[in-house]
Amino acid sequence: MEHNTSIEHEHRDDMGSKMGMWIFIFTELLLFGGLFLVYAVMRAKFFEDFHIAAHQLNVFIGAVNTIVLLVSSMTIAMSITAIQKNDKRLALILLSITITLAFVFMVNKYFEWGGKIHHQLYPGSEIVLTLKHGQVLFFSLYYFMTGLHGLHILIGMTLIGYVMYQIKTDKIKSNNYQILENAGLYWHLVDLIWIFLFPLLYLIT
Amino acid sequence: MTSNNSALHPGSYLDQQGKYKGILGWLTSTDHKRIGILYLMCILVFFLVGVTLGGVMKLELLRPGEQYIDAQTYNGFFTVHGVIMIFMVVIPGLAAVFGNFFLPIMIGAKDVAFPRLNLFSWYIYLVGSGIAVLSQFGGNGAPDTGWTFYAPYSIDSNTNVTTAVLAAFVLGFSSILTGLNFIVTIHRMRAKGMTWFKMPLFPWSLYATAWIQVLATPIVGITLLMVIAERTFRIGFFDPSLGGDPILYQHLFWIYSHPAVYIMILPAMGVVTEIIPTFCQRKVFGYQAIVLSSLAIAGVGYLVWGHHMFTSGMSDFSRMAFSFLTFVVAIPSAIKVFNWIATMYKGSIRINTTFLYTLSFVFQFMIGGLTGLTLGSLATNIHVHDTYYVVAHFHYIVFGGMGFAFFAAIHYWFPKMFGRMYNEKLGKIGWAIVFSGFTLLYFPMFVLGLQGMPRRYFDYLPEYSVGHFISSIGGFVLIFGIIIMVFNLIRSARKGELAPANPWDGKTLEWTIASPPPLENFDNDVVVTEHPYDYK
Amino acid sequence: MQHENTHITSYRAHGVILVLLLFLTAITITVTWFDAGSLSVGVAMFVASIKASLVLLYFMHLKFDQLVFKVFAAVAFLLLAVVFIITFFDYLFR
Amino acid sequence: MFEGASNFAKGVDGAFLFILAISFFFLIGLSAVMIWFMIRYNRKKHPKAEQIKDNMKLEVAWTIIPFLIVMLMFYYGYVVFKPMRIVPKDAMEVNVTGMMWSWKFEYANGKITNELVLPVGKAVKLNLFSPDVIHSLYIPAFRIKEDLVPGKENYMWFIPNIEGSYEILCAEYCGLRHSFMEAKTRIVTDEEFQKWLAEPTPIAEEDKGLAILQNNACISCHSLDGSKLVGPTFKGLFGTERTVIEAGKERIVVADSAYIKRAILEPDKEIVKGYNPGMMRAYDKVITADDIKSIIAYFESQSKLPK
Ligand code: HEA
Ligand code: HEA
Ligand code: HEC
Ligand code: CUA
Ligand SMILES: [Cu+2]
Repeated sequence: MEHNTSIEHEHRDDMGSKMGMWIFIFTELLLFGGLFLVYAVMRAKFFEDFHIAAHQLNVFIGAVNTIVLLVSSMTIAMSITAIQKNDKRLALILLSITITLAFVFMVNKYFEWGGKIHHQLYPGSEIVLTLKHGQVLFFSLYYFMTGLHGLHILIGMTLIGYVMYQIKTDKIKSNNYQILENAGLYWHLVDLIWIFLFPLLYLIT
Repeated sequence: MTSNNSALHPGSYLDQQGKYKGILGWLTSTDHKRIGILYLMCILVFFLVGVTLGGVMKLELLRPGEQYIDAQTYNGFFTVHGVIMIFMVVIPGLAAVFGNFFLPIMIGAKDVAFPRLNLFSWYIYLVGSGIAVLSQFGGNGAPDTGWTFYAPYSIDSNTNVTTAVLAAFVLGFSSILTGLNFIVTIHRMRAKGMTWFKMPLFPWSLYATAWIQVLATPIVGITLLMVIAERTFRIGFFDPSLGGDPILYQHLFWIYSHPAVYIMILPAMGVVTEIIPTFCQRKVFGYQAIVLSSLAIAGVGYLVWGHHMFTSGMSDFSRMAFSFLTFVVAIPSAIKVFNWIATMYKGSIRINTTFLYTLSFVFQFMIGGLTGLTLGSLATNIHVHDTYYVVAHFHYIVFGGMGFAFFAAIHYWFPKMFGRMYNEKLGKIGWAIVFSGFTLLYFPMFVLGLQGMPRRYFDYLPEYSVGHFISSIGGFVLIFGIIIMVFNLIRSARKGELAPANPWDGKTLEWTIASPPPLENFDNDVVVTEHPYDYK
Repeated sequence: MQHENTHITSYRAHGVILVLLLFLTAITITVTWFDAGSLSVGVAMFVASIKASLVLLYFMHLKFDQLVFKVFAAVAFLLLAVVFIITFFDYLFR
Repeated sequence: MFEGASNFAKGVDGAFLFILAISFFFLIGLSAVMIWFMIRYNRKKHPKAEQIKDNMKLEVAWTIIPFLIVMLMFYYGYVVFKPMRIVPKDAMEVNVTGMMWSWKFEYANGKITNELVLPVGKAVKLNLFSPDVIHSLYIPAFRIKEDLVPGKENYMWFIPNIEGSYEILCAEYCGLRHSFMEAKTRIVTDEEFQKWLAEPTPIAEEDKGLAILQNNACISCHSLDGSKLVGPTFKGLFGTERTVIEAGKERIVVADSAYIKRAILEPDKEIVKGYNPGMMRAYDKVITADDIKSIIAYFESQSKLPK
């Protein structure tokens, strides 16, 4: 890190780019950290209510989504290996698997949210208004956290799509794959957050 | 920008570059120097808006009772005054203007690590500021919550709070991206030979600041987002009538906003640490101590937020812990003050406008900081919390500290940025008026606070009128001085004497290149061998 | 020159990590079947932290990266932890 | 800083002076040194700077010494503060409600007032409640302050030790009339206090409604004299025609008893034209049916007066 290279304008600094990505990831982490803090305080305050409300969530869907994200995380990590080994075809396949899994995640989420909304479990609905404050809060946090997480998935999908295009057009190659690595880092962040969201929202019953 | 730069040497960053001319050329330039100037212009404008609001408030407070504006307007004014000053002026302030302009030069780089991202942050800043200005008009009137947006009032108030909160949220992004950019720049783009401990101290302070920006801002981001959600959907995160916890809001808000005060002051300290050695022609005393204290402020500063909440009904244990940590964070600031003064010892001191602003910075920072200690002490905080004592404390340290450092910086680097010298005589007159106006304006507020005058009061009991009266007079003296200063700078930027490359005999890299700097800063790759303050 | 000392993680290693992660997920889910109460949250969070570390170290390559990145990540996580702890000074001692 | 009239005043002022004295010492000392250097080492007199080496010992000294000093400050502040949170067992309790934008004090015997009357030399514990937003009870002369947080009980205690009348101020910003949210505390001898406490609150029948309006802070939003505050004035309200907006539609109603009842219990349903929803909270859990009757009686009595 001390051996800084000369600074030409077209100069490419992969380390710098990666560093930027990491720092961005930390900001995301603290963004969600704030939410987790609210969750923790509210859970301490409404222990019982959170228990009851969490029963409404479907552990099965949550577990499936966890697996989906973990696998997708692996495939994108593997795609870096593939690029490093100059295996363009395999990298593209792995990335398509990632993006497909992301899609599966969103479809799952869609049905989960849809089901909840169908059962009138959304902020401001009549049923929710009859619930205890703690339960309302649980659902609000559920929507807020998974919603924000879902948004990150969508951004991640776009990013991966862009990277795939770059690989196709040979902009990303075995000696120049920092964008892919950054996209990977971002995707792992999404996974990382889910690793905590899943037990906190689904498994605390 | 400056009209007749034909007299300046050709090839400077002020000349046309890229394919666009004039304004468009500025708005599309990714040159860090131009972006710095863009920020400077915006911040100056917003500063004048904020200052005008402050002036009207002082006019209203001249006498008890209602004079010119009604209570609702007054409440809107201090909210907007606070929001503009904090989020749009002092948080970006030194880092975005002088950081952008000088950080790359001082570490011998040609630009920041991500020039396009840099321009993008400026646009985000512009959008955020635009939203903030919009929140003034239309809808149900200006937000009236104070810049702290305390729940549940911020959830109940039906003024344009959502818009103002959104503005703060957007401005946060700009701050994060700037911080990110600076960290990577400092890590990756230092010139050959410039090891960490050969880096000048202004970049060091920016480095510490950048980490706070990156690691603290997201928390307020999510908090403000929750306020918006709360106002839209009545969720109940913070609204007690729905089971929420208003104190949790305060925690989240101050987790960011206390570190934010160090975002404001650290670059100011950095600037001062550059100016003092230059004007004393002396090696800075205790280089490493200053570096470490910057990092310590950034680190410990993260842990003291609760001192804004001593009367909020927080647990007694927390109050004690936060008070303790607050006192700890005062130490690195003290170290810096001692080092500054030690640097003057046996120097060869040149006293001009820049240096006068610097000295008044040190003086006012001491007053602001030392009164911070009374605020940090549990017993005394209970009495003076949310009174004018606090108002005086933070104006002293924010305006008297960061603001005066800004004035010092703009005088110090003026020749470099615009290629011309400012008028020394007018500068000194301006300084004298600004300094006395400042003291007259804010010192009485300490007394008012001790007498028990609460802040955010549109009207006050007759026993507080003397203090308010003196303070208001001070306000007008101050603005008079500020007008002289701004006038001097604007006139000098167009008509001043041409500046040499190194008017102050500085040692850091920015003084080795022409004034104003050429487009690419350095012709060749820079190789650093010496310490940044190796005066002979 | 850019990737002078790049570390290439093998496909197999990635697979192994995935299996570990899935295994840990299974553990958290089964634990909740047995006992409720405060213990289960502790276990769930502990397991989640292990999973997170695996992702960070292997998928995100932290283990093979330069020291700066490790320090960065450590600082960020430490800070988050400290913020939690200090906030709970309030809620636990009220 | 000026008159101090409670058991805490001395400690707080002492802590303050302690910190202030040390601060002054540093401020004046360091400023003097700074000015002296400016004169002594001015470039005219001292054209060539001497380069001084860093001095580790000095550096450590001025880290450790200030550290010890601030720890002393912390300790002093903490020691004075600590008793503020430990209420003596025999303290008399008064329930305080701060609401937008007035104070209400409720004594153990049910007496409700707008002025805090207390016996001198006796410990009092104030239980702090707020039904709407955060307020902060501040008595500068007693050096005490504590927030009233909605949804959470909070408390403070003190012993007033000088007779007299002192200001109570609201120190946490709470909206439009924050700066007008004041009251007085009157400290009297014990006998006087007992006598005062035994007197029933004046409840002459025609005044009962008015008292309820005052105690519930209605009049901080609704004037009695015709001026417009946050809400419409009560002057001449009864029996007149009101333009209200219900669910987006404008409608004219007569302000009869039923309307006033609705306006108090569900204020957000019918919004008087020109005013904002959400300002007035629903009083269904606060104002009893009897109270509403009294309020209506009061309005009625007012409308009969010659205008
Ligand atoms: C640039 C901004 C800035 C800075 C740097 C500081 C620095 C400090 N602040 Fe301040 N503060 C604000 C901006 C700032 N503050 C603002 C804006 C508010 C109000 C927010 C609001 O409510 O709207 C506020 C409010 C505030 C409060 C809450 C008051 C209340 O509402 O009740 C407290 C309480 O502890 C506090 C303490 C301190 C302390 C201990 C420091 C320390 O860091 C100071 C350290 C400096 C010194 C100590 C002086 C220099 C040293 C010497 C001269 C050597 C001798 C020293 C010793 C022997 C110790 N500040
Ligand atoms: C950088 C930060 C900064 C700066 C520079 C200032 C500058 C000033 N502020 Fe400050 N202020 C804050 C940050 C700042 N402020 C914050 C954060 C708050 C808290 C808000 C809250 O409570 O939420 C606050 C609150 C605050 C209050 C307390 C309000 C209250 O609690 O009731 C007051 C009261 O006097 C005040 C006054 C002033 C004045 C007179 C100036 C002076 O410096 C301004 C000097 C200028 C003049 C006196 C202008 C006179 C001009 C004209 C009348 C018109 C002519 C104009 C032009 C030609 C442009 N401010
Ligand atoms: C925080 C401010 C506030 C307080 C406190 C408040 N009100 Fe109101 N009130 C309003 C506003 C604003 C309106 C007009 C909007 C509406 O109809 O809801 C209103 C409307 C009314 C009306 C209808 C008036 C008309 O002109 O038609 C009545 C009656 C009323 N309030 C009674 C009360 C009573 C009784 C109390 C106390 C127990 C009270 N209010 C406390 C703000 C307040
Ligand atoms: Cu109540 Cu301010
Ligand atoms: Cu603070």
